[in-house]
Amino acid sequence: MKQYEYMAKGVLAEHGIPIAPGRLVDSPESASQAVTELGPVALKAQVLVGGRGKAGGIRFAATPEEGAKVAGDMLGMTLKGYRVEKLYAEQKLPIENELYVSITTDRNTKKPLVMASAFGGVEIEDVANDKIVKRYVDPLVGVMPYFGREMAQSLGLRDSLFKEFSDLVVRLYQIYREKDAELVEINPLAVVSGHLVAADARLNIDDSALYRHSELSCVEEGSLLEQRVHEIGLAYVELDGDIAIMANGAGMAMATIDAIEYFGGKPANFLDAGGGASVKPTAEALGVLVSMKPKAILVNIFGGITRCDDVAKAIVQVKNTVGIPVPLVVRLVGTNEREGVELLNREGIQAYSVMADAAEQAVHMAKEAR
Amino acid sequence: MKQYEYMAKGVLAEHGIPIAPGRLVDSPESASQAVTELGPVALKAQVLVGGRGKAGGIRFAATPEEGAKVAGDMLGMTLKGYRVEKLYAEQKLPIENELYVSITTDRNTKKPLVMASAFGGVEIEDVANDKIVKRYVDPLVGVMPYFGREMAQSLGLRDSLFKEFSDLVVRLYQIYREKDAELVEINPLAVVSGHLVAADARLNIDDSALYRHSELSCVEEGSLLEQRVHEIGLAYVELDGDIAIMANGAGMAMATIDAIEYFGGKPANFLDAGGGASVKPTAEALGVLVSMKPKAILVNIFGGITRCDDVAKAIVQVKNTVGIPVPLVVRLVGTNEREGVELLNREGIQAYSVMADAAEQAVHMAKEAR
Amino acid sequence: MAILLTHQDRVIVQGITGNQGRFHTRQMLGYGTPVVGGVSPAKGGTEVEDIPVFDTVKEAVSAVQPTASIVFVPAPFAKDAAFEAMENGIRLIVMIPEHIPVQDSIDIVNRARALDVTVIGPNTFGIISPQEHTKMGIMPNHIYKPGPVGVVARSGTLSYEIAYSLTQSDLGQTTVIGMGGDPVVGQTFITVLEQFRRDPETRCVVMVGEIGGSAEEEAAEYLSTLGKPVVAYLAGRAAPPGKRMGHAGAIIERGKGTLDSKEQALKSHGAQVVTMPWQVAQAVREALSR
Amino acid sequence: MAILLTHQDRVIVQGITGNQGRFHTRQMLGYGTPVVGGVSPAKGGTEVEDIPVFDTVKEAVSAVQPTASIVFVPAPFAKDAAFEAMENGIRLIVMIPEHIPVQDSIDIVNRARALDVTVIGPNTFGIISPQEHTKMGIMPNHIYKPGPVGVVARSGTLSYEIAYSLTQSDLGQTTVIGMGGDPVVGQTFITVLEQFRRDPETRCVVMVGEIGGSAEEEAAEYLSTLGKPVVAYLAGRAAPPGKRMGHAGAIIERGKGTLDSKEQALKSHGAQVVTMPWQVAQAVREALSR
Repeated sequence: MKQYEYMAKGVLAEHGIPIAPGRLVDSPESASQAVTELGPVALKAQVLVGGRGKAGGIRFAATPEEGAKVAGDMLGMTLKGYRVEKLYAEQKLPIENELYVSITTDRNTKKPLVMASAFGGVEIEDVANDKIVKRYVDPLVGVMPYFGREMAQSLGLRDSLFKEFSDLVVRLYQIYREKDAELVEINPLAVVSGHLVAADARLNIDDSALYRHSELSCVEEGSLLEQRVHEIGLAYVELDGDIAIMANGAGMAMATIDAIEYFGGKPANFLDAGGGASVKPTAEALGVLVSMKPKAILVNIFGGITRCDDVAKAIVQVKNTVGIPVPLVVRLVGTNEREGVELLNREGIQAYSVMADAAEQAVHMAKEAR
Repeated sequence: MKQYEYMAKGVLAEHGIPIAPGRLVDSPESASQAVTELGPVALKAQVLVGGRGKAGGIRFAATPEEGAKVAGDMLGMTLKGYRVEKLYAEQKLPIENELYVSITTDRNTKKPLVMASAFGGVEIEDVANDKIVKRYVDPLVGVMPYFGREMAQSLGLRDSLFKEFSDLVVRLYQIYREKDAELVEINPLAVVSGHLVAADARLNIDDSALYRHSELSCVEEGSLLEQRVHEIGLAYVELDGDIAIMANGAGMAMATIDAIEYFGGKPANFLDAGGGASVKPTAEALGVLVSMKPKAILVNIFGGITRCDDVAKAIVQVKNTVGIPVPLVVRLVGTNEREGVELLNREGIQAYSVMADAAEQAVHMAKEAR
Repeated sequence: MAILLTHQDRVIVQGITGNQGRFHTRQMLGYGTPVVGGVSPAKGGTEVEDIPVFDTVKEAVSAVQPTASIVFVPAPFAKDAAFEAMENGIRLIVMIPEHIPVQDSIDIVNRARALDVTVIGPNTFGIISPQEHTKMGIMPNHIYKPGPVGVVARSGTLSYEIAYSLTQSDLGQTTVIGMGGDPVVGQTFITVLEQFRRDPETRCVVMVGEIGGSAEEEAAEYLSTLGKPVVAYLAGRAAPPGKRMGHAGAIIERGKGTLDSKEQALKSHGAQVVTMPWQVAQAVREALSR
Repeated sequence: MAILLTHQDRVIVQGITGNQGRFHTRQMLGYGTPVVGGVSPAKGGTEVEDIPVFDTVKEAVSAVQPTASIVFVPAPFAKDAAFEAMENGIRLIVMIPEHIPVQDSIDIVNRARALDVTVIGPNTFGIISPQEHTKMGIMPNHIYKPGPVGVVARSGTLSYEIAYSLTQSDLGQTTVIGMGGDPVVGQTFITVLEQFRRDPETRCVVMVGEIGGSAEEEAAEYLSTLGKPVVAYLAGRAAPPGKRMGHAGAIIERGKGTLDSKEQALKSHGAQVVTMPWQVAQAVREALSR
């Protein structure tokens, strides 16, 4: 779960990392008021996308009037597909220099990875590798100030910046651990009057750990449909094609999408009905697919823990309640395959046993329906 | 630094360990009020001594009137040398069983040690060794619930007590680490209606770590004189003899006391003037000794980092300001010994070079002064 | 033969009294797995499928001398269970639960390294060695058969699909192992390939990968020293960047973890890369006949 | 010869720019110690006593290849300094500061064990090897001389008193080591005695102990296998229970840590126990002439 900039900065501030004075505004009036109190500000769109600045998501206001006007322009605008609902008004900083620092989890070493660069202010992917200082953390030891000092030295920092940076890395690691962060990033980490200030921040929380972070604000990401499917507990991603897909297991769902494209079709979604799904969630998932009004639906089930007769029951149930007004292709093999196929046949639904055949047929039917 | 029972229980409660409802009372009126609100209570003297119950420091009150009367009796009483200033009024618990659990630091293994017993309610020293379950903690791993379950199993706990105990050990270890505890002890750990409740608690904090625990209440222990000397930054312990002692270094101070007893004298105190003490603290320390009005004073200095001339200057300074109206014996060897001895001789003070001679002389002079 | 898990192992089930634990204990026993005990706090003294249940791993260790443990406890308790197994001397741990916080997995995996413990998962279907009639996991029993193919996968049902197609093509398996779908798991392709290298009966290895991370790229270089043919199939060809495809690990992040870079890396080190799962069996047959 | 510290070591000073660090760097150099560098954050590039100062231990390691470090930083920063040294490959660390929180010492000492690092202290006067003209510590230089006696002490000035009395009796020392006055320190009597056992030039060992803990009792059993005579002097005979005698470790707690049990244990394992510090030299002389 991503956190908005203002939330991320709140967490930084709680952990003693300096941020500029700022506040959330949601109207021209509150923006004007913010300039009155803070002086010249940057008005920053609170959206969960990178490259916000270049896309016009950060503008400046020197006077209350200008604050109201700029806020009026920005609020409600669409930025890379996201509607701007809130702005963060932040005192304008006389930035002398921009650094970068972040902590993520490195999958290969299975360790936390601290990255820093003296060349911040741009996406870290755009920084040359030899300008990035990387250090892995031994999670049984953690991050102590010396770790930060060694990085500060590699960055060429001196004097107060040297010490402030060391201290900051320790605090950043506390956030990473205590908040179960997937990513905590300060970019740019600004130098203002010779001191470090977090000028922008990202904080992404591990979804699996949200249960122990009731203190964090809940941020919904994704389309309304995605949110709805996530609420029923299934993994779902909207794609831009016209063949709706359901499979059991994330790998199978990916492979099914791949198969649709392989035969020249366009998948409408990714939907993992779960590795051992029973009748009810399977029926709910299928209901979602129907509601998308695709050109065809492909259900691809390898019955391992999932029982084929359960899947068949779910299909029959949806057919006989909300109805399935689009071509439906079912591939059904594995546990209780015979019972499942019989159930479907009784309702006039054919079942494939080979994945390739089913995918090809789904693409064929979608083309016919166009 | 020891914490009073009510403070220790406050820390337990903050960490989710069950305690009985209770409050601090310091007058018959507030005790009466407490009984009105809590029902029958135990009134427990808040003093830093063990064996409080046997010494009459815990009494019961069933009615508000009784509460007022008992509190009136207890407040101001002296318990093992400590004046009772405050009582903790705690709802009376129908205790079914008494366990013991504590965490301390084990010096030999250099690890935290968790001890528990199904036979609580008495000092752990009085529990047979085979009735105590001991487990060391790997500090790089910490205490997870399984650790508690393994202890619970060794204690023969079942069902809800099994789970509650496991959980409690985890929380107790959090306290031990987060509060820099030397000792955290729940004794008895009572079973009330089939659930665990901390009926009494001790919490001793590592003095060296107090700087990072501004959240803890400060508790002064020791006599007023001891407190005064501790405030000037020196280690000081009152003893019951009549020969005042100053040495540099804790080991030397102990050895000096031992030497006094060896020659048949009675040391009045332990005073470590520090391994590298300069003129000012040495003079202050000597001033304290003079104020004790002993029969003799022995200053025993091995000048390593400590310079003998600094010590001599301090002695001369005290002699010429507050005065030293009792026999003074000085032993002075090591760094700048010659300069130091000369300074003393000029003031008519003899200096010994052999520790045994000085100690013997101090005992002799104290006997003469009696 | 097999890797990591054989019929000589003695398996305990942590969380044996839960629904999942009970069901899969029955399945594992049915496959022939030597399940010797279960652990479920405060349920010690009972039995599940005639298997004795203990309060703690410690107790199980002294009673039934297990060598391996499969963990079915809910995710919030998984770290505790894994440490309980490790600290009590268990040397092979299969972590079934999904949604274990990544920080917990980091702690588990790094402690396991220090103690030289093999962790499979979390969020895995487990490991099965058909010749040994032994499995620790939630995979269906009937889709495998003994044979010369080693299979290592990141994903569950997809590996079933592929293992079943191998079995139907009469290409049996030495061991099929699921590394798990989480960002941080105990094994890497390299650690598993190294096991397959040392197993004389494994004559060909199938890697089932997917988008996200760089596990496949890291493994590619190792292939040169494997000395056995590798067939790779990777899922997620059609996945858009920035979208998490079910698995917490399956996401193309800012240009990293794309299928293309993975396939290129594997190909350049000699792997036979197929584009669709149903092409795996044929590629394996060709590799074995070479 | 000597134990733990020789003239082959290359010493750095962490906290070299503080008053104590500067003073004792001069003293150590004056004694002949091969001090090769100092560390002081954000003071890198300067010099103290012509010794180069670095920002980090890491930088010092690559510039001057130290083997040992002596730590003079204030107590709240001591854990950080010790870990910095350990994680950068330093294998002998002398921790001078007193008042280091015990939890920090626990972390330092246990991590040191895992990395096979020798920690002396905290709250120690250090270690000195007279024959080697090398010391890491705050002890006065002039009270020692080379010879056959090994000295291990818990307390500083008291060990000076005893070492000086040995020196005045012409009984020189191989190495004098202070374990430190805190409840948790890196060494035990046993670990140090084991070193003295292996040093052929150490012909007699003096133990300077005190009340508190059970370090002496634990060590007693080891004496049987030491193969060298031991003279022990313990301080705190007249100390009352429950009172901390200066050292955080020197306290008789609820019947434990009394002088009597310590002396009994040592005597029963063959140690010559003397009651006053001035009796040590004579006992050593007798032990050596036997």
